[in-house]
Amino acid sequence: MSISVSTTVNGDAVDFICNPEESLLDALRGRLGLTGSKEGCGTGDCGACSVTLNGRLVCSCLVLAVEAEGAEIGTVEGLASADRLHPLQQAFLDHAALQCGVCTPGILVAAKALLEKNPDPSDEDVRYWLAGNLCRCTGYDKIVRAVQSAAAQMRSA
Amino acid sequence: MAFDSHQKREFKQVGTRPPRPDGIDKVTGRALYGADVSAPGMLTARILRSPHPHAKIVAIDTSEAAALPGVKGIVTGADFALPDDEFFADIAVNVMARDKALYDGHAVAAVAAISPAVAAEALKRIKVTYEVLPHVTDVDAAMRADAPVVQPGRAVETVPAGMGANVTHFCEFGHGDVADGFAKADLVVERSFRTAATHQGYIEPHACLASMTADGKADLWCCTQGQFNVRTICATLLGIEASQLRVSASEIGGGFGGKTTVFIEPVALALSRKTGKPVKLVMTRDEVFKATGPTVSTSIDVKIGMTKDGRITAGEAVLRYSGGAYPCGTVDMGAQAAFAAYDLAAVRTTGWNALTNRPKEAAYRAPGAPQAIYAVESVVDELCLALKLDPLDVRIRNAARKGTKSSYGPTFDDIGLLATLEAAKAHPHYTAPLKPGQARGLSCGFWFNFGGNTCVSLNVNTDGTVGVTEGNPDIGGSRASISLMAAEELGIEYDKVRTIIADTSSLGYNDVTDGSRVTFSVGLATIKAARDAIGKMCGRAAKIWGIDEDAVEWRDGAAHPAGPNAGQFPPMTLAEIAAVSFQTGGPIAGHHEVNVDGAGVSFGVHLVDLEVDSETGATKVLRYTVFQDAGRAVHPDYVEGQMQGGAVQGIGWALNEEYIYGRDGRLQNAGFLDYRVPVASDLPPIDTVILEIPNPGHPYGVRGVGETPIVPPLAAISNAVSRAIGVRMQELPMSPPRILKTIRAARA
Amino acid sequence: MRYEKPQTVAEAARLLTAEKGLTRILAGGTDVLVQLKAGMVEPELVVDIKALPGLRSIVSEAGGFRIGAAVSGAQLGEDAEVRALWPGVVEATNLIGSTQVQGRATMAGNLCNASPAADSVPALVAAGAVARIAGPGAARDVPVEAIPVGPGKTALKRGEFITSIFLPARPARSGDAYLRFIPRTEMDIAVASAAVSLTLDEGGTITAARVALGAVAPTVRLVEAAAAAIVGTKLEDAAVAKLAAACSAACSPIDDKRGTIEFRTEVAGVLAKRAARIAYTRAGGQA
Amino acid sequence: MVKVLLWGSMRTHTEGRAEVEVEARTFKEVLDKLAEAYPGLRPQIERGVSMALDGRIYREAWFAPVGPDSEVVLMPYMTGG
Repeated sequence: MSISVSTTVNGDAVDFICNPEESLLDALRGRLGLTGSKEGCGTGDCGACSVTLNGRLVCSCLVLAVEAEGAEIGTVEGLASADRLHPLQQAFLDHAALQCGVCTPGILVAAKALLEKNPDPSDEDVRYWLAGNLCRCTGYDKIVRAVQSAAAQMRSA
Repeated sequence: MAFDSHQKREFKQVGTRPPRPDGIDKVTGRALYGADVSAPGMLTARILRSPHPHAKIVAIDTSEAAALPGVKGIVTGADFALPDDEFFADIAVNVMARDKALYDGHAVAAVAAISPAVAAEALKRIKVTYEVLPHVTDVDAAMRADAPVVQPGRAVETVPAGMGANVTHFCEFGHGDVADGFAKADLVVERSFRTAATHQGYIEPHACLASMTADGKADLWCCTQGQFNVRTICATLLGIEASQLRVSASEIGGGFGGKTTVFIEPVALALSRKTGKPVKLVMTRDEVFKATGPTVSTSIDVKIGMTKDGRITAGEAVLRYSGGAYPCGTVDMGAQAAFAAYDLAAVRTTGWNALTNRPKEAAYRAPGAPQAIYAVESVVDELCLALKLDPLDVRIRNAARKGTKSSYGPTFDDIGLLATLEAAKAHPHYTAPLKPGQARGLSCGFWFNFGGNTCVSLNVNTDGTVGVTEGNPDIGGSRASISLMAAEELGIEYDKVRTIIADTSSLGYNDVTDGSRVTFSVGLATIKAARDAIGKMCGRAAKIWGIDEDAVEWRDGAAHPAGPNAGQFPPMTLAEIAAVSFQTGGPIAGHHEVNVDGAGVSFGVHLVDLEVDSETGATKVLRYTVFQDAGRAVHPDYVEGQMQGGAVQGIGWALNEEYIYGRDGRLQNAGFLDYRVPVASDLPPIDTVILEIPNPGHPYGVRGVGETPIVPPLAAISNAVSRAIGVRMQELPMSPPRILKTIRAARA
Repeated sequence: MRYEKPQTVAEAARLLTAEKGLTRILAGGTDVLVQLKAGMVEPELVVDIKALPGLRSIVSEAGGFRIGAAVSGAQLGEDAEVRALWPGVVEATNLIGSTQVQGRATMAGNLCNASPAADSVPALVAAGAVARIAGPGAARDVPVEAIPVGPGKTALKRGEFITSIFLPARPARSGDAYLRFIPRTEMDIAVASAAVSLTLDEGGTITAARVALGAVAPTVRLVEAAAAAIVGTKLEDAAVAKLAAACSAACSPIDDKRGTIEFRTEVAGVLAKRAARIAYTRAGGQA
Repeated sequence: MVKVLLWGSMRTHTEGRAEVEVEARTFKEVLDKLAEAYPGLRPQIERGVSMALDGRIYREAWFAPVGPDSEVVLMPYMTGG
């Protein structure tokens, strides 16, 4: 049985058809072609599929696609404007805060949600907030530095 | 040879930290990984896996699954060639079981269907009749004569007669008279250790998209550390010619050695061949844990003798590794690496591999070395404690250096161990005060590093920019390093160079991205390809100027007339030469193809401070510093990144990561919830100190850096924990229940 | 599988009752979706209760708070008043999963998942929280400790579901705390856990206490002997030792991939001891 | 003649000797002569061996020149991660 869903992704109204079993991640990637959100586990343990749902940070693998009806969804594809990277994206490049890069979209979405809630986090705040985003390449050091650098820049902007 | 070797020079680009060329794609979500592409008319495949650790496959009935609407094709082991060569045959049988399932999760059949839901439903309708066999998952148990036999007749000729049927491999290394050495010692300590199998834990599960047409032409997109190796294996397993199979490497979401072989690619190709449609196959995380390659699990005995003043008189180690259900030579590398940090008159290591009902081992960052060095460094630490000696002084005293006959045979050339140890000693971390309950641990680490087959093309564009085409997937920023070396050699700006990774039809063979080889080997080939292009550009300038080619030299990105008779001409830049290349003979390119040797070995030293909660056994890592010789840090950010990432993987290995098998032989923790890789809040900052002791075998002095950092953390953490609780830990991981039990046992 | 998002409690109850096959309630979904993904459950019907009136709100009631069944951990954590009254309950709920999971996971879902290791449940039990259950019949209120009856099993009848959890008012000089043990700092399931809620008199003597343990028995366990060990004391070392011993004695855990019987039994006592000290301090006592 | 140092477990096939001498000028000749003189080594050589020549490790280079004064150490063929 297919269900039609009308939703908003990164500010754009979109419609898709899905099965009731499908996750929001499946719909973003498979139905809408937004493959920036990654599936690392499918069980909410890695954070690679992080998106915002009505402003809350969630794992899109733990949301049913049908729950997107009428919702506002934010993904990594919505972070940059046409000509400008989000300060977090720029900071990740400047601080070499990514190696393989597959966890990066989820971490950027999560970090953005953090800075909206807490513009001046401690390193510990950053580390606990991002504990649900596994990164196997960097050891997190450069990620924490990049988030702090972006936070400082955003505070002074 | 002199031209190839390291020469002192001033670098303009190498050593800087420009943004990586693939960075924007990766921070915007545009970069395409294994599971991110689709094809029109594509089918979805799923694999059926054995729930038994060891079972005879009596029959597979696929008729009910085949009858399900939407199912387009089913394959089993019978659909794959069984190559004569054992290396390929083992991969073939691992990709799809034949007569026996050898571990929990072993693939037995696969389905391609019109949707994931139909494929999943079809799997339930495949009826496999198993005859369950006794199983063995522990390496020591597997070595016994009465152990269930995983595969008979797999021992190599070096295995002495009379060993258990699961013993496949034996090796021995060393020199000198160890008995005599132990007799000279004031104290001899002998201990046994165990380490659990761990997984690379890359965040991206294996994924591929295969498309094969009726005339045998095939395209494969997959996440891999080596597209050429995938081509070789898949062509062999499917019985097709290499030229007909084009493999493109996607962006890769981590590998660490685990993506140096194939698991699903031949299955997707076989299903595509059978159905005539593109087939996408993506592993679930559960499948990644159950059916890809973790490390060996080990059991190790170490005996070391030391004099009162800290001189090691002899060292001996017996390593028992299991690489799962297939023969595995990883213990060779462990046995060679175990004592590599020491200058020893007498050393002997012996290694064994035994088959167990576990998945086939795959390489993981310095395969075999972390376990062996953990055991050796633990005993060295215990000797230092017992003899009241400073552990860094003892390592400095016994450090291997230039001219040392290594524990694995060859004599060391310039190596950076001593400098690394001295840097650790001079660092404020080493003398920082510790609070009550805190302890400091340290360990040396070593890895060989490799070179290998490498092929690079470098095209000079008419607008003065340069394209570098290489064949090694970029896992940790290597495109940036390669671009830096091309720019350095050519004398142009970094952002004038774009490095891309070619598919298997667009470039000659390149070995897998492994052995810390890419910055070293691909860098070397890039430098030489640049020199090839420079030679051609000098030739064009000579023609334009009407002088001998020999009278032109390349300096600062331009051809200059050189020598007394060259004449007076203003230099011609690369852009100027490129602009008229059509008029002076045609496009300009440089190439280099080589099987690179001369990768310099790499040493590291790690320092850690931690505290243990004596009521719960929980360990908190407080401070961590990595010291490592990089030869030459081409892009220091990514060198640091390797050092930090490797250290954290090692911390995970030391504290929490492990394959847990139940009595039923099934993997208990096939997910990131219970296979516990470190999370951000578990860790302090990881500080790094890069040393640069040039590798004599590389034009810029580069050494591989990727693998060594995972080696020291196991012992560094174990030594610190042991000092904190006052009892020697002898098993990894040092999970809280294990630490608490050790504390309780010592108090009782 | 069918998905329904009813607008009234009655409609939800009707849908759930009418379905002959397996049903699942969807609020935060952080357990249900994992089970779906693993093929552990294949429900015929999933009823999303997030649109039901009041399910996403926190309302003051009789000096306490009524927490809607679809209130996420993140929403609860942002409520300063609840945090002030029941800090232990809020910190326990906020320990469930990652930040992302907090964006969705609910206390009611944590309770109905009926895992012995659920983080919020010991704290709710210690707090004397009461679940309000809707269903085909009249709504009924049940103490939270009566909801889980075994791993994965609840006392809810066919067609019933929780609509809210009530956190009661409490006397002055009260405090609660929850601690769990996990091998990492985040992202794990509790290996053992303990919640303590207590009230002091003006002199700092404990007049009432509730102690609950998680992950050491088939269900979360309310340990009356542990409470008895500290009531009438000022949480002196001897009382704390008795508390820990009573907790350890109340454990009947299993050996599994997360911990051993021995470890869980010992650490449950350690956690109860530490949680009691925090609760005591929060209640205004001088520990 | 070139002195070739073998690793321990190869000695079973060289009458217990850790160091053997062969007439060879290249890596390939070392391998061929070893296999010829000690047929028991052939399976290992076919599976793959590396050679350390004066401390530098060669994994496959047939034509790497070997002199009478070279330090030649045979090693198992290695792989990395």
